[in-house]
Amino acid sequence: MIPVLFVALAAILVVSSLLVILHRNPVTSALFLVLAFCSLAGIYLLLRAEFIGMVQVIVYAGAIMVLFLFVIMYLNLGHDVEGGVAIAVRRGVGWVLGAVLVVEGALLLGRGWATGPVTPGGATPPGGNTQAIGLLLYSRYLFPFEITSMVLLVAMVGAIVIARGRGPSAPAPPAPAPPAGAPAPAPEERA
Amino acid sequence: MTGLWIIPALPLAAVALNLLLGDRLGRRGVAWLACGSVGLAFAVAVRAVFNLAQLPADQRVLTETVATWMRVGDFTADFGFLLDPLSAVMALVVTGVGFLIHVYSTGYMGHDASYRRFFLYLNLFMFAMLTLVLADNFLLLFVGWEGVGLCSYLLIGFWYQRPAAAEAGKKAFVVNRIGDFGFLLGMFTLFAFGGTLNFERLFAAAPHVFPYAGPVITFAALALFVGATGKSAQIPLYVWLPDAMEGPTPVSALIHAATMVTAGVYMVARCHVLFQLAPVALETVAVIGAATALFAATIGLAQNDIKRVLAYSTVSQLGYMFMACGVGAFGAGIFHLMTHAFFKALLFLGAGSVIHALSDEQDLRRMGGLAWRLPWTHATMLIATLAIAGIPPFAGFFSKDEILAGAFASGHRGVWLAGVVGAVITAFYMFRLYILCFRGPSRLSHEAEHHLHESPPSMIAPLVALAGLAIAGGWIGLPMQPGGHLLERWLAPVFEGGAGAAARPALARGTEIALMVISVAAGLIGILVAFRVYLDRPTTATALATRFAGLRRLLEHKYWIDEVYDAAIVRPFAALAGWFWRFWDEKIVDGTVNGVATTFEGVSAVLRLFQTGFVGTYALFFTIGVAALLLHFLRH
Amino acid sequence: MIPLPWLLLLSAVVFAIGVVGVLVRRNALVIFMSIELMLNAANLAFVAFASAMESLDGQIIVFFVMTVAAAEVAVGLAIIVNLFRLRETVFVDEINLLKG
Amino acid sequence: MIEFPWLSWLVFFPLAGAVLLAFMPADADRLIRRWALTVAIAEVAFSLPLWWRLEPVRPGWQFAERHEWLPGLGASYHLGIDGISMLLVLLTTVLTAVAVLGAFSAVEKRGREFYALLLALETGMLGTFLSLDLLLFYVFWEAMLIPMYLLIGVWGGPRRVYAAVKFFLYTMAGSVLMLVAILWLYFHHRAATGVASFDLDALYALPLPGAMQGWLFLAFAFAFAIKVPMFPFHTWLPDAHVEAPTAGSVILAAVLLKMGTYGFLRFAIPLFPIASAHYTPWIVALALIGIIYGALVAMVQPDLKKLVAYSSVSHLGFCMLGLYAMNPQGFAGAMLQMLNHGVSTGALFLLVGVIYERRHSRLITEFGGLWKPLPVYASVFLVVMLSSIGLPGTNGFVSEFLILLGAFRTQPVWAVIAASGVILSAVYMLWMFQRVMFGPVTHAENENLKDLSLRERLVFAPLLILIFWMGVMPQPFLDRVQPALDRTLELAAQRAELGRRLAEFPAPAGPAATAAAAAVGPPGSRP
Amino acid sequence: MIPMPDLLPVDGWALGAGVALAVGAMLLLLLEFFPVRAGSSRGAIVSLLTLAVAGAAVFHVRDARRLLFGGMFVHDGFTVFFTLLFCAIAAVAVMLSWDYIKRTRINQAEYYALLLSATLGMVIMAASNDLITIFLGLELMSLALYVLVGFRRGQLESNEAALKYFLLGAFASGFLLYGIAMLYGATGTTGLDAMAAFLAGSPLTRNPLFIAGALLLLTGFGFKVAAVPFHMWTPDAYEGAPTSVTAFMSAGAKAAGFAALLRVVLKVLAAAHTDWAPLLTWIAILTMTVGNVTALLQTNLKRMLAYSSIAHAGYVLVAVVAGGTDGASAALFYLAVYSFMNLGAFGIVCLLGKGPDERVLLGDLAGLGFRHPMLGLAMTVFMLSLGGIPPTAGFMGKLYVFSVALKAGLVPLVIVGVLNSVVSIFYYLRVTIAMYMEEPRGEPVAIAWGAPAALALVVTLGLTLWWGIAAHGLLGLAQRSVLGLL
Repeated sequence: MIPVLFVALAAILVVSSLLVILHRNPVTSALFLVLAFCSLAGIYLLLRAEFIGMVQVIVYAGAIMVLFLFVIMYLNLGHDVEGGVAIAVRRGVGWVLGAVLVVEGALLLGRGWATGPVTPGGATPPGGNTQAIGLLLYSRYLFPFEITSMVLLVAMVGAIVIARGRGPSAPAPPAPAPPAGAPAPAPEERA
Repeated sequence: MTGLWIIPALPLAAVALNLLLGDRLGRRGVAWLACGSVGLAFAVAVRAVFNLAQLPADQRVLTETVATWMRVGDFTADFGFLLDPLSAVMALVVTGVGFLIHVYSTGYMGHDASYRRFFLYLNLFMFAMLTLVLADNFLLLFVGWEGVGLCSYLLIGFWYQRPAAAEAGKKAFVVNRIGDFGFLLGMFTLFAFGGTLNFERLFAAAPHVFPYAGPVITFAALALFVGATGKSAQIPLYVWLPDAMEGPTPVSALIHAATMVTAGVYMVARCHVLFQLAPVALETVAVIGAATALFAATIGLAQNDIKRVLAYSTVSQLGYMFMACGVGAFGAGIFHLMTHAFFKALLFLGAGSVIHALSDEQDLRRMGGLAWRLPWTHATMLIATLAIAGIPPFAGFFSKDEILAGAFASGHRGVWLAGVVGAVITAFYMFRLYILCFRGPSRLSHEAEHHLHESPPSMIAPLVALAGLAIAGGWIGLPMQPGGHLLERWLAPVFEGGAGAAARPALARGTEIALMVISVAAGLIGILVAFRVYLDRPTTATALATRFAGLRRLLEHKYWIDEVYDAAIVRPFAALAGWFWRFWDEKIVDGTVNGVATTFEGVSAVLRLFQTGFVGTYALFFTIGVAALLLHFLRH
Repeated sequence: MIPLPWLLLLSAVVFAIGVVGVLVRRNALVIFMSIELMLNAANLAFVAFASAMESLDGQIIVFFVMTVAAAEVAVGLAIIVNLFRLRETVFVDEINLLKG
Repeated sequence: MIEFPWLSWLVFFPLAGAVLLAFMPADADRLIRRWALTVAIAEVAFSLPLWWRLEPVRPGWQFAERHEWLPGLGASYHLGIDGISMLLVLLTTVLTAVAVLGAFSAVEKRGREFYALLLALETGMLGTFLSLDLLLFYVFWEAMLIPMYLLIGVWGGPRRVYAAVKFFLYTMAGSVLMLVAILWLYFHHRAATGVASFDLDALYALPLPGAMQGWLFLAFAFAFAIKVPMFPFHTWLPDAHVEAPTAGSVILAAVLLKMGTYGFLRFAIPLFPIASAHYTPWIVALALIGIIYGALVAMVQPDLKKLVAYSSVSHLGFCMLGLYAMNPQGFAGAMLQMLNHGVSTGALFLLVGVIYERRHSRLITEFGGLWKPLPVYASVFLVVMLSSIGLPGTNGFVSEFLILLGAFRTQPVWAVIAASGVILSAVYMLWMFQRVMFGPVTHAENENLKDLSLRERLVFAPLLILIFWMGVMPQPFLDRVQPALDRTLELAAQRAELGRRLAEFPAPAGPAATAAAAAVGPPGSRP
Repeated sequence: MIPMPDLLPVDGWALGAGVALAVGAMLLLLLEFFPVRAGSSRGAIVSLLTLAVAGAAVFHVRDARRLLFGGMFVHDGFTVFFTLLFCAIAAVAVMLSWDYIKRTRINQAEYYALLLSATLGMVIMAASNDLITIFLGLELMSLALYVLVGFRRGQLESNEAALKYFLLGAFASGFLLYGIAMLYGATGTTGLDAMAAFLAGSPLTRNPLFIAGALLLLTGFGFKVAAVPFHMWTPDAYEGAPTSVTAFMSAGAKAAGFAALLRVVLKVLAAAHTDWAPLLTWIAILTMTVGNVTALLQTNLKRMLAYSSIAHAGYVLVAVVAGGTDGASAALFYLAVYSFMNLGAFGIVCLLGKGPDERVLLGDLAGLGFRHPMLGLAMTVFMLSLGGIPPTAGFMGKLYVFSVALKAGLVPLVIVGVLNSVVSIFYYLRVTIAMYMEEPRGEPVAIAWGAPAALALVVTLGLTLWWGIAAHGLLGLAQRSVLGLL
């Protein structure tokens, strides 16, 4: 059962991923990305990583993709116009490189590999996956957890700084660069 | 202390004073300083020679080491002076003739703006020349050797505003340098194998160090002789001397007739020990000398510039001296050197007097009939001409006869014959000069006629003095005395040490007389023909000239030797130099250097093309990088 | 259990698709989405390894990665929005003021 | 009692002077000039007692100073002097003073910076000659490039930037490989003895097998050959000289080029005697080519400075020949040639500078008949020229003679070829002199040129004195330098012997040696 | 349940830097509740104080060795060295920003908050002993930098730079993360010590998972330090960013990248050094050569310095290739030296910027050397130092790097390196040519000398010269700092 499910989910994942990068319409791409994330969440569940599966749905498929869609809508983007020799060349090279990477990875792994040590039962602790993760997060992973908070803070601040409306320092978009001989900033601003 | 150093120091002091006091000296002061220093040097030299003569014959060597010049490892060179009979003769000739010419110059250069500079150079020359003759080692000799070359350069180019003079000065220096190249190599060889450059020590050691006729000594002797050919204007390096006539005439007299050009002869004579160890070299000296004597004489036949005729005659006479040395008659060579100094200086000074009188006219074709209008000059010139033609009892006869006798005696019949023929030609062209200048109708330009005047006493007095010497100077070499003549005996201590000295065969008295007759006859024939051609039937000259037009042109153009040298050496070198610079240096060597820079800039420009500004490109290269790294590990 | 190689292969394929997406697309937003695909491929690998080794560490790492991804998205989208405001384009091949 | 750090004082006094200069008002021209001259002359005064105080015969370094510098690396601040460096130090101080005085009227703008750089350059040069620690030597060697580069680049002629950059890059390209060799030597020393040291004495004491010397020598030789400069690494020189301001040319010719030959004498030959001997034919061949080639190319130069520059190539070829004669005469000759070339070529550049100031041209064709308006100038020029072509009685003769003599004793053919350079030097110099000084005045503007001023006469006076002094009485110089030269020869011979013995009975190679041996080859080639 | 280890007082100091930086950043944001006038320097002052406190805290316990948070955070000489370095870099950057951001009208509290956050990210990268925290630290730093690069959001160049930096940075993060995943798979851990212990006990260095993982990890770090071929973002991002940010990131981000790279390489890859050395050798060669050669023809000063910073990454990589404590200490030494000379150079560019795009072309420098002698002198020293000419710190840095490489037997690499430094001299000289050898065009530019910027230049100049003459202090520090690492 599980393998069948896995194959199905994997197929959805691969196909939707492909469509993300193939489809001309960014909105469609985004929706396929949501699909891909959801199928990934399914795979996580199959791998008995319930917590991660849930978070995947909530954070990724939910929050992140909503943000994407919001931006796409906000920018009111239509179909990507993709034509011309340069793009064709780039596309060809891109696909070839992607194939090369996969083949190389496969060849490398085909040489026989091993994973690290197995800690029997480590993944199925008493009290369930989520509780165990919670405990770990606040004990062993306290330090990265704290860093994460800073990361989020920075992202927040950064997003606001960059995307906030026209502040005093933002010239009217898409204003051409002022002429070279523009007057120097007012003296009091130069301190 | 023998005080030998004072002799060269005197003119040097004059140079220094001249430089220090500058124009404050005034003309008279300059003249007094210059002549006085040389006169004093002469006096000191006479005293020194007198002292030398006091010594027993086999100890007649005065040496004095003033200071060590340089001492590096086993190499030492001193400021050391040596007075032996040979250098005594030279010192006396140099200071004596030099003094006369200094006196003469006070008159001759009387109106020149650079009066002071002239005497500065002249005194400097005296210093160098005296250093040359009094040096007790090769290196100090070389100092004088190059020093006289320098002064020669400066004095030839004295009238520097004349391009020809400047050119001639440079030519003289460069050709001399070629000779010096040989001299240097000779010195190196001698030191490398002989271990010293000191004359006495080297000559004493030479027979033990250098195997007779061995390659080393042959090389050394030949190399030294190359130096001599440069300084003494022998084939193939004689070309500078005729051009050197661009200098003021007293200079020609002093440097390019009496003293400097004989330095080569002196050097060969000084090194007779070495040359006698190298028969091949000695033979070369003889052959080159004979060839030059004959060759230069033929050129002298067709020259119209009075000084150039004299210059070629100098070359020719120097050839005689080398001829003497080459056949082992070193004493005869020195003898001729001395007499030649007298009569050739006289000839030049006389010519100078003529030129002076004719307002700087030097072309024989525009002279003539001056005999009675410049009586003193004429008389003295005639004496000198007779002397060079080898007519007894004038000085030249004795010395030239001795050379020819020496050549004959040593079995060099070819050399002897060349000498005789040369004597005929010499007599002919010298009298051609005499006739064209002093006899026959006047061909003077109106201008020259107008200013014509006999020279001032300061010029005439040296002429007279030299005329006296040109007559009597040879008498110390009166032949057929037991044990050699006076000069021979005087020089004997120097020359008898050599390996070849003993081998010199004595001539039977009859042969000697016969040779003498031949020699005199040669001179007379030349004179008579000259009179016949140029005075009695002036048309003959033109007739001959048209008849042998090709030969005449050949001689007039000096066998085109200058042109040959120019085409064979000067031009190829200049072309090579230009090619080195324009092509090799700029294109290849520097081109490579700049090419490296250009290559880098080209690569830079290409690399910049990759930096397209597109994120896609950057990601592409990123991915290619990753793929390449993976590939690297796949391969291993 | 799902064999680890299958999972790894899947992860690799998704990663490669993400890479290809970055390389072939010109829309900055789609490129960004492709990058998200790459991150998810990595996440899949983490979870797969964690599952194979019966360890929880991998899952926790995924949690952190998601946080980071969210943060990146915030900043990235802000930049893209600003880009669009300034130039009215999100096509990266129209943006090369800076080059050479 | 603490010895007064005389050498450090010597090295850094000009730098201090330069720093003070930098604080002077930029427009106080007189003050700046006077101060610069005072510093330069004071430096001469400080260095002059070395002439007497140095005991030539005493082995080892004198007035040595040694302090830890980078203890972690084993580099020390080690200064010391022997006869060789003493003469070069004096040459440097005297020529710098002369150059400063000579620049008074030539430098019209930014005089403050000019003199400051000139003095800083002096520090660099003195440091190079006095350093006994290879790292310190290298630091001075490279640091000295900066002021020279700026001197050429800022105050130079129309193509000054090209010339300055070429000078800098060319020299640097050579010296970085020397740095690699220095470091290699350092590690070898550490591996062999366990002591980390850049000290010259320590490295002198370290025997090197012949096989190891090869590329080390080449790296050193390359750096020095560029500086000398030897054919075919010489093309930076004409460019640098032509473009440099007069004082820069003077220092460049007089002192900087000597660093190359000094490097051979102090480092390349004694440190790597076996390789040195092995490459002797090549080096001598290049030196001989340089002698002839430099002279020939000089002959056809239309620009006076370029002519003098190429003549330097020729003269320095003699220097190299003397060194590689490897005998006392050759060494002594080469040493004297360094000084002589410094004096006479320095004077030549000053002379060209004098005329350039008056006419703003250096083209030979622009002149002719200068003797008439400028008799004193012409006379000085004459003397200097004679010194340059090695006329006996002037300094040039002594050194060329000794070099040729030394070369002849080693290999007569060398001397034969080199001596032909003596002819060529006369050709190009006299021809130039003829075209510039003799003949009628061909350009009207040359009629009324001013002859040497008093200041200019003062500039040339010391040089003329040196020309004659070293020509007539070279012995005081020889006495001071010969013991050191002999020791160098001896050292080279000893080290060659030790190296050969080492090759016969190889000691276990140090770790660095094996590692380095393994690493030679393209980095990716190892499995 | 993993018990929390007891925190000792020393740990408080050790963590003090991180805490101070985080608190400082937040404080800056909070202070915005109390508005000040536009030209205020409050942000800068608070930042400086924060950095001072952070530095002082770590300095206070500089000799302590602590392993915290289950071994994820390590306080050792290496950490101390880099923390101090980052604080110093940030402090110099703050001083350079002081007037610059007022002039360019980006004087906002967020600027300094982000700058401190980025510094915090760097500190974390250096102090981390776990791939996850390294990754997080890197992301923290990167996110802050993306924003800082695009801080002049009205400016096309700034935005473009941010976009490129961001897209490529995220792309690289993907590779990095995938690499961490592989390593995790191969060893079952992300902790460096555990990983090293695991590898030591098994012949697994040839494990394809491990190899692929390490390789992708290198790729990610290679991006951060701008190693070829992962360098292409550098010139664009450096050119577009506000110059003060360029200065900061060219020194700080690179040093942080190397800090993480060094820790990983020395701990994890040391056992397989021979496998990796050839690879790194080629990357080093490419990085030096491409960086230097491409810089040759640049006319924009910032862009030129960007390429130069690529080349300098190559020199540090030489030290990394040499490996061992020697290599590490050389890398540390070089990074410190490089940071200050580069900050100085960019600092001068900061001062010279004019026009809306703050662009400084080589031609704009014409005559600068004589109009502003001290500025010219400083720039000359920085350029020569970057070129590795004695007596400057750059020379000592190169000397040390090449000497350890030579000691490790990397003769060809060293030769390539020194030849590269010759090539680099060419474009560094171009700056001096412009300053001293070209006649100025147009009106002389009045340069607004702020005291903070002047102080920053004095500090960087002083250090550049001091370490060029007396490098032993820094040398000893660098050598001691890596002792505990292995």
